[in-house]
Amino acid sequence: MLLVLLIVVAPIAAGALIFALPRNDRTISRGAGTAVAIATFAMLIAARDAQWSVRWLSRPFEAAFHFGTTPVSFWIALLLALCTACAVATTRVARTRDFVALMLMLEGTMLGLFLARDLLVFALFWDLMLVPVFFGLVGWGEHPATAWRYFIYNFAGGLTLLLATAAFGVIYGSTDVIGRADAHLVGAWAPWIYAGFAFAFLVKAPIWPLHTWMPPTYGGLPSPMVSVVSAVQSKAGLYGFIAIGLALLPDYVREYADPLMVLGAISLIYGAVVALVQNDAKRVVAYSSLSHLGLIIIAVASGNRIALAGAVVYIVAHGLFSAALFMVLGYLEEREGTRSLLRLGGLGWKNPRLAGALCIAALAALGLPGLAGFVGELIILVGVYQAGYVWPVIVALVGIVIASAYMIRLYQDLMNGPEVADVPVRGDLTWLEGLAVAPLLAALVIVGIYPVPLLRL
Amino acid sequence: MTLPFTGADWSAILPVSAIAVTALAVLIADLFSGRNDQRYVSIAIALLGTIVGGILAARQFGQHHDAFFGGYVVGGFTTVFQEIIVIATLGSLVLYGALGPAQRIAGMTAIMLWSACGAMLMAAAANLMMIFLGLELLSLGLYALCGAVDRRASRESALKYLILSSTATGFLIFGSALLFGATGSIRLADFVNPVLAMNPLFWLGAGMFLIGLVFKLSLVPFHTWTPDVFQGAPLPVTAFMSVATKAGALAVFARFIYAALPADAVQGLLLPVWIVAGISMIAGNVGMLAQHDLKRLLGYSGVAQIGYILVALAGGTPLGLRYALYYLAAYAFMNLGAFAVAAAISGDGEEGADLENYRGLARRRPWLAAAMTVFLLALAGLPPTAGFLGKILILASSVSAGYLWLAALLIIGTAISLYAYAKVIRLMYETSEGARQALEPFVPLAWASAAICAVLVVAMTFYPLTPSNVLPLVR
Amino acid sequence: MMAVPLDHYVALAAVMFFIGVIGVIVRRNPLVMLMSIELMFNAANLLFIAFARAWVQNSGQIFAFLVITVAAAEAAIGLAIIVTTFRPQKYVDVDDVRTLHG
Amino acid sequence: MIQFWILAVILIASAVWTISASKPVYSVVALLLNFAALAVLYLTLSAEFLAVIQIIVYSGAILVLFVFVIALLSSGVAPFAMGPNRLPRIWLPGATFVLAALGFLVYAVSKAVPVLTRPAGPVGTANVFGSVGDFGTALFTVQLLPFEVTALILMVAVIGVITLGGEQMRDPGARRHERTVEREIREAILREGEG
Amino acid sequence: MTHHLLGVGGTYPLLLALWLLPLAGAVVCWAFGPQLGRLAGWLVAGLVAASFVLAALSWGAATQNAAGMLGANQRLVAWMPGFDFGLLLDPLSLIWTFIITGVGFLIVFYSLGYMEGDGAFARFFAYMSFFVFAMLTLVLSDNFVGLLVGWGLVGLASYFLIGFWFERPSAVAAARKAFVINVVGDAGMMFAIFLIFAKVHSIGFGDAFAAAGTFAPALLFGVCATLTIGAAAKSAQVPLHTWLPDAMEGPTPVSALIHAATMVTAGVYLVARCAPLWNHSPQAQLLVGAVGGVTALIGAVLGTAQWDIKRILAYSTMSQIGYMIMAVGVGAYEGGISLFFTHAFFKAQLFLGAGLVIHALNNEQDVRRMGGLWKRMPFAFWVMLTAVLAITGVPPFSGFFSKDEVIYGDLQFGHPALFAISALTAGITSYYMFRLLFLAFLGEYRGEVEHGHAPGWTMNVPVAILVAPSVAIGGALMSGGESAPWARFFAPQFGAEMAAVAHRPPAISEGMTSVIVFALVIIGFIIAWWRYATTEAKRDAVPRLAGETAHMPVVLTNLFYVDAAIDLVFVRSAQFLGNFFGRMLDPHVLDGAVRDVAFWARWLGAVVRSFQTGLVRAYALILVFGATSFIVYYTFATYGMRH
Repeated sequence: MLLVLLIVVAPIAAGALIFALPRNDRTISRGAGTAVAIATFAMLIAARDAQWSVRWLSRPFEAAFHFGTTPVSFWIALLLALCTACAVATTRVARTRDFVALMLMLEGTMLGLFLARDLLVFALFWDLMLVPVFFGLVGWGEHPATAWRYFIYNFAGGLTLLLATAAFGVIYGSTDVIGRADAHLVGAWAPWIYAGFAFAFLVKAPIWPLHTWMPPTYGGLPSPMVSVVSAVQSKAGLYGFIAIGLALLPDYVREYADPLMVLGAISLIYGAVVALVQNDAKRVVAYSSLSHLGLIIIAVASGNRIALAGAVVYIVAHGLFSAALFMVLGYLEEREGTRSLLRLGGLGWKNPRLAGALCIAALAALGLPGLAGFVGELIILVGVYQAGYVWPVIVALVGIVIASAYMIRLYQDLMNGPEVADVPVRGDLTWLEGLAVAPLLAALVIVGIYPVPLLRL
Repeated sequence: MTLPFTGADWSAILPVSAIAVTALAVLIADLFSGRNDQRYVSIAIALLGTIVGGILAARQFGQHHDAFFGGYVVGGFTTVFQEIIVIATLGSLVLYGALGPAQRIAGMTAIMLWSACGAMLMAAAANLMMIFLGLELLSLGLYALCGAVDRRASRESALKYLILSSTATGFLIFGSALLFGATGSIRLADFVNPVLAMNPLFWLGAGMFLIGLVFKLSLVPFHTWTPDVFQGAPLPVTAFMSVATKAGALAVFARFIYAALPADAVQGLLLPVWIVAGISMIAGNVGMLAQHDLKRLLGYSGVAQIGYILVALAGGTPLGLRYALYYLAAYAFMNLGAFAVAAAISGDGEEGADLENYRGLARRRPWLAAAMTVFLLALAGLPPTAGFLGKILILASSVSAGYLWLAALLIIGTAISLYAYAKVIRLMYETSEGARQALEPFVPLAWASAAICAVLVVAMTFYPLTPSNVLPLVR
Repeated sequence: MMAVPLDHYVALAAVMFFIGVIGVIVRRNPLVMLMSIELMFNAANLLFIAFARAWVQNSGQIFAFLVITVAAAEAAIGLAIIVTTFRPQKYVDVDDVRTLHG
Repeated sequence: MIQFWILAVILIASAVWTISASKPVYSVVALLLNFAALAVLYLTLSAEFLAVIQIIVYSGAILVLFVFVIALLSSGVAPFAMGPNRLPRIWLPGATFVLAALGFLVYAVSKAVPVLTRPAGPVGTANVFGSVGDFGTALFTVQLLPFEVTALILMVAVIGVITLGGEQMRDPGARRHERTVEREIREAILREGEG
Repeated sequence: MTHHLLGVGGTYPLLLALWLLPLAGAVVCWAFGPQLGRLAGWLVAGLVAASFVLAALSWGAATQNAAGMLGANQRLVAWMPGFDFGLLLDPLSLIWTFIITGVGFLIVFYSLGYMEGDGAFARFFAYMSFFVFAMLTLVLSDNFVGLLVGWGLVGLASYFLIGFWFERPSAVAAARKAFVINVVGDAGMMFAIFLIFAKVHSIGFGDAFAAAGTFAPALLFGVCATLTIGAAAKSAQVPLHTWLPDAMEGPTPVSALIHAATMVTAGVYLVARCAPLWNHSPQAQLLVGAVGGVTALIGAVLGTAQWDIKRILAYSTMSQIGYMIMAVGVGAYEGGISLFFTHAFFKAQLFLGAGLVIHALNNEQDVRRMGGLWKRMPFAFWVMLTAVLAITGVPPFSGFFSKDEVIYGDLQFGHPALFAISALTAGITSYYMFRLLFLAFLGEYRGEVEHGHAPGWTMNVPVAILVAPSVAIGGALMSGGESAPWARFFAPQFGAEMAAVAHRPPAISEGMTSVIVFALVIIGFIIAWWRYATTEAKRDAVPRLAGETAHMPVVLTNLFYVDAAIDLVFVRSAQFLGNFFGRMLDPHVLDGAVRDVAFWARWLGAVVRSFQTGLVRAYALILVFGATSFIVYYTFATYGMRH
């Protein structure tokens, strides 16, 4: 079904076309970008079970441009389309046209990644999706070193992924394997192949100690892009673990579950305690991501079905709330010119909508029961415990407690307390901004109450 | 006395002859054309003749004939390499426009065509004599081309290239002599003899022969000339050299290892080459790190890229050759494209390759910057370019051949290279104040070349042409 | 007939080649460097001719003939390059030619 | 046998003289001697034609070209004085290694020669082997293509020299001025003691 | 058996409405607060009252015992196998629902006056309404996860309301503390859920309780212990009690509703709800009983050293909840619940009375700056007096009956040590409550406020209504032992368990314990009188109080160092780690190599560049070096081939 291909190609093509608009255009590109993202959302729903495939290579191994969602990637792709639509709608950066084009290309490349049913296509889009972010960091970032760090770390991961993909293809004979139940690889090479994949995935997630690219990247990117990157791009690694690690190399995920779990647990606590003392609002969220993704890694490592179901919910939940958090923090930064927790305070009085949006997102992030984050955490840990891992559960619970501390601190330091005199308060969320954040928040509530579709793996 | 050759022999050398004659036509036409239009007349004739040569060469694809007693082998292998050389020639000829109006280019054009003939002869050569002559025809032309422009750097590059290349050629001839001494024959086909695998003279001869080749391939430590010559030589010449020389030398190398080596000797004989290929992948990419001149940077880049290609050959598997060819073709397009952009930027050809000129290019000439980005991404091996697929194929080949350490070095080298390429990309998209404001002139030929190369570099990813019947024709 | 053993010729050629290589790396006068390269070529030629005699194969002689021809062409181009490079210079010294480096 | 040793000594001595002569003209003379001795050696190896060619082409044409260039360069600039030696001292050990290894190479190559298995072909041809007739037949039949390619090579040499020299011959006025400026700059740089 | 609106056969159709009405109020107030104005308060009050009415109507459905299932069920949603959500209204949740909606309504009504003129009037009622909804979720849930959802949401509501005046840094800090400590409890409960789910593959109460007997003792103890963490955090039990006194930063009605009557008793509810689990684990019972007893004592002791009227009440709350926890812990469920029931009334009354005082004195809360108020506000005095009599357990006030049941329960279920603690605590309670009363209402006024706010009728009426139950409800419901209405009401729910664990009759009879406790209460009263209400004491009140402040034992002023210990062990160490990781490890170690990537690139590049000297001889040398390396290799590689 060609629609599937269109889902991938349309955003990229649209991104290229947007360059044809006048250089200083803002509204048309923003509107068109949002429309395209919404269209991909609709197309995704329409093409949920569809697939599209055409042969690419037949030697040294079979490869195909094979696209189609898997039960897991469907939700991540929907999340991506939603986040992109929301983020693009309120983009207000310099050179808006170029930025929106980049955002669409980012969406397209990531859709390609998540819709890929072929390992080689997966690897292709894996590297490809770095490029828009690199340009985002170059063109709009805060510090040049950030772009390097992002690129070098992720590209290093991309290279091991490449090597592993090549080795997989050579040994298995085909890379057209994602989403196929019968494709397992075993043998002397398989652990090394798994190691190559795992390194890439761990960098991307990121997981301690490969995470140091992430805080500056999340801090430096303009918030529309970082909301998409943190919400979806970081999930590529986790999706990789689920769709490649567990599906194609299950023996080795199981065999090396303990180290993975240790890394996940370290990330979980490490991210949490560092988030506790960060004074840059975006960095708080960045380190909280490290912590949250550590939990998902624990879920993946446990290999338990319930934990995996929970991981899918949490992947979506984390995407929703981190996107919402970064968007709201972005609005805040646009208004106040700073995002330092030390300089801001007391914004809640004059900006109830801003405060409310931040509040819901932060509560979801700290796992408040009734919101999506809680569902994910709970089901993951139920599964992990059921799989017989006790200490990771305890670590995760400690992490949840610390999460409540840093998220509450984030919210309170910005919104509560006496108003700070030297930072001007420049108005509450506009209706457009509210409209842009609302779907994310609504989704958080809906998933928090009724996660059933996400749990059907 | 009747000549012992049939029509098939003569038609075998038709493509090369066509291009050689075109060179004469360029020189003759130059005598009759005025001062203002001479460059376009030269380029037009040369392009036309090269295209004809390319078409003639393409018609030989699928044939197989050992012409001139094995001196000139017609076949798929030859054709693919010759086509790549033709493409390199075309891609370089169009850049002559960038040399500035004062330069008389007829002589240069003719010499480049003859050099191309030399490279094509190397691609077809199946005896030591033809290899040597092809190499010398190519090299002599390049000595002259490097120094053809009245600039210090140009003269200097010619001198360095002359001395170093001649030294290396000395090794090659000495090696050829030893091979001849060990076998009593100059035909590569006669080398496939198990007895020779145990002959030390053969090994030494092959070793010294390979020294001459790896010099042309500019692998570390035989690469020292590359950056200097790339930087100093006129831009079209650098472009030509970066692809055609390497294609020719690679053809010889591939034919040597696939068709000439006794099977038992392959592993041990070629080990030094794989080692220097491995070193090249690291050192070449490291060398790019702190460069300020695009041509020089691409010189180092080429050192590493050839290393990648050799990794594909390392297994000695039939598929490895195909992947090497694929990557070579891709490399041809990305390199020619990059040089086309460089030509469009430097305009009058006066030291225009300084990377400072690329600062903020995306604001002034977004399409040029986009094309350059594609080429740099391809060189770095990032999708959606042929460089990405090429690397995958090379990795697959080396993994299946068991040369995992080469694959690992390739990965490390690529990681290093990324920084250097990304630095240029970042420079182009930077928005700082220091960037120059003047708009680069519109150079139709260079732009067209860049556009075609960019499209091809991307298209090759999705529609990879790996000719399936190359290998049977090597022997 | 072969009164002189073949390895004598080989050794002689190798020594000449060796001297040629030394000449290239120790001399700073480009003309002498070029002459050293000619020495290397001639060493190879000697080898070709000796082997041709040993194998009774005239392709070795023809190879040597072609090497001589090519050496002539190369000398012509090389000398032209040296002239154009060094005529503006004060010294005929390859160490003086080093604007391209790094 | 005895003539081989005499020739070998002459060859090596003249080769050493070539690379060690203080003036290029001496090098040319040494090289001439070398080539002459080689020609004699070729005669002993049944390569009469090549011996002739060696004298005519090498000694007669190439070396004359060298002498001509020496004269050309001497007329314009300071005669063959050297600038400062810029090769860093760190290269000394490297060069020592290379020399040692090259000596090793000589040893290795000469020791590598195996007992040749003579081809079974008619030895009788040895009588004419190397003669002009034998040589010419081969050159114009079996090896015709290489011979034709040399034509291209010579053509490239001719056009290449023209191309290399062409720029200098045009517009001498500007050229001279340029050269003056450049020389002044270079001398200033040399006075500073660095390049 | 006919189906009708009030539901029979295990259903109650209005249950959803009962549960969701307050949520609707919250949403409406939150969304349209500014437009609604004062109406917001009335709306919430009305909705809560409607909930109360629905709760009352559910009596029949909740108490029926149809087909072996007690109460009324309502299925909601199923996430996945084992994750079935639903509502359950049985006698236990009905009692809580009554208090939540009933007392809740009174307090919301009271707030109409108390919050008059506040800038965020509607927001306050949104939060209150949300709290009621959350608390109903907690008590109506028929499974552990639903319970946990309610548990978390009441924590959130409590957080919002403690930090309601969020321009005050102290309120912000108190809210943060309350929230984080409550999350600790949530985490404990989550762990319990994991244990249970791994065992029974279901989150439903019914499945878990039915299988309680099959749990291994250690596992069951683990479940109960982790549930205890949840209960302790929510009910301010030692050592997770420190948030409760700070929580008094919230408006007084909030303190009355959430931090006295309802939310903090969730721990009691939890233990009572999980009675089948505890009944199978004597160690767990002992644990919970001990936690409750210690908390009761510590709360009471700390209550004697406070000067802030609300903090005294907060420690009193903590102490009283300690009683309840202890009671339900040891197995005296009826007793614990009865104390919860009566405590809800008299503690709400105390807080609302204190609220009258605070309101009247322009937010003055320090009892040292009160005094003689009975003349200025006699209504408040009488309200407070009856409530104090109730809390100290003076017969025939309601507290007497419930406290009697609790204290006697300790003996009945075989915990004499706990009996001793609770009896002693009763005496201390008497001391600090009368101290509060005497300091605030007797003697001369020691403050500066001459004309404070006069409370309106909306504030007085609810307080007056509360007097009735706090005076009489104990006698009405709980007197009469086994045949009391209270005992009969809970018989279907706890009767079996009580009979099962009931030990032989204790050495001291129930009447005797009452006498002992009452004697201790009298002693407490006398000490309080002697210290604060004699003529000299009243005359020299100002210097004596200053002296008492100065000579307060350091341990008490530092609240037994619990706060400091938590701060040091958890907060400081986490911050230290965070700083170490974030400012040392991350940038300087983990990121070290990449941090200076430009530097390394230049350095590496320079290494290669150093070979490119530009000297052709050097190049030739390198070339020949490579060539000789090749040849050396080939020589050695062919060494074995020589003849």
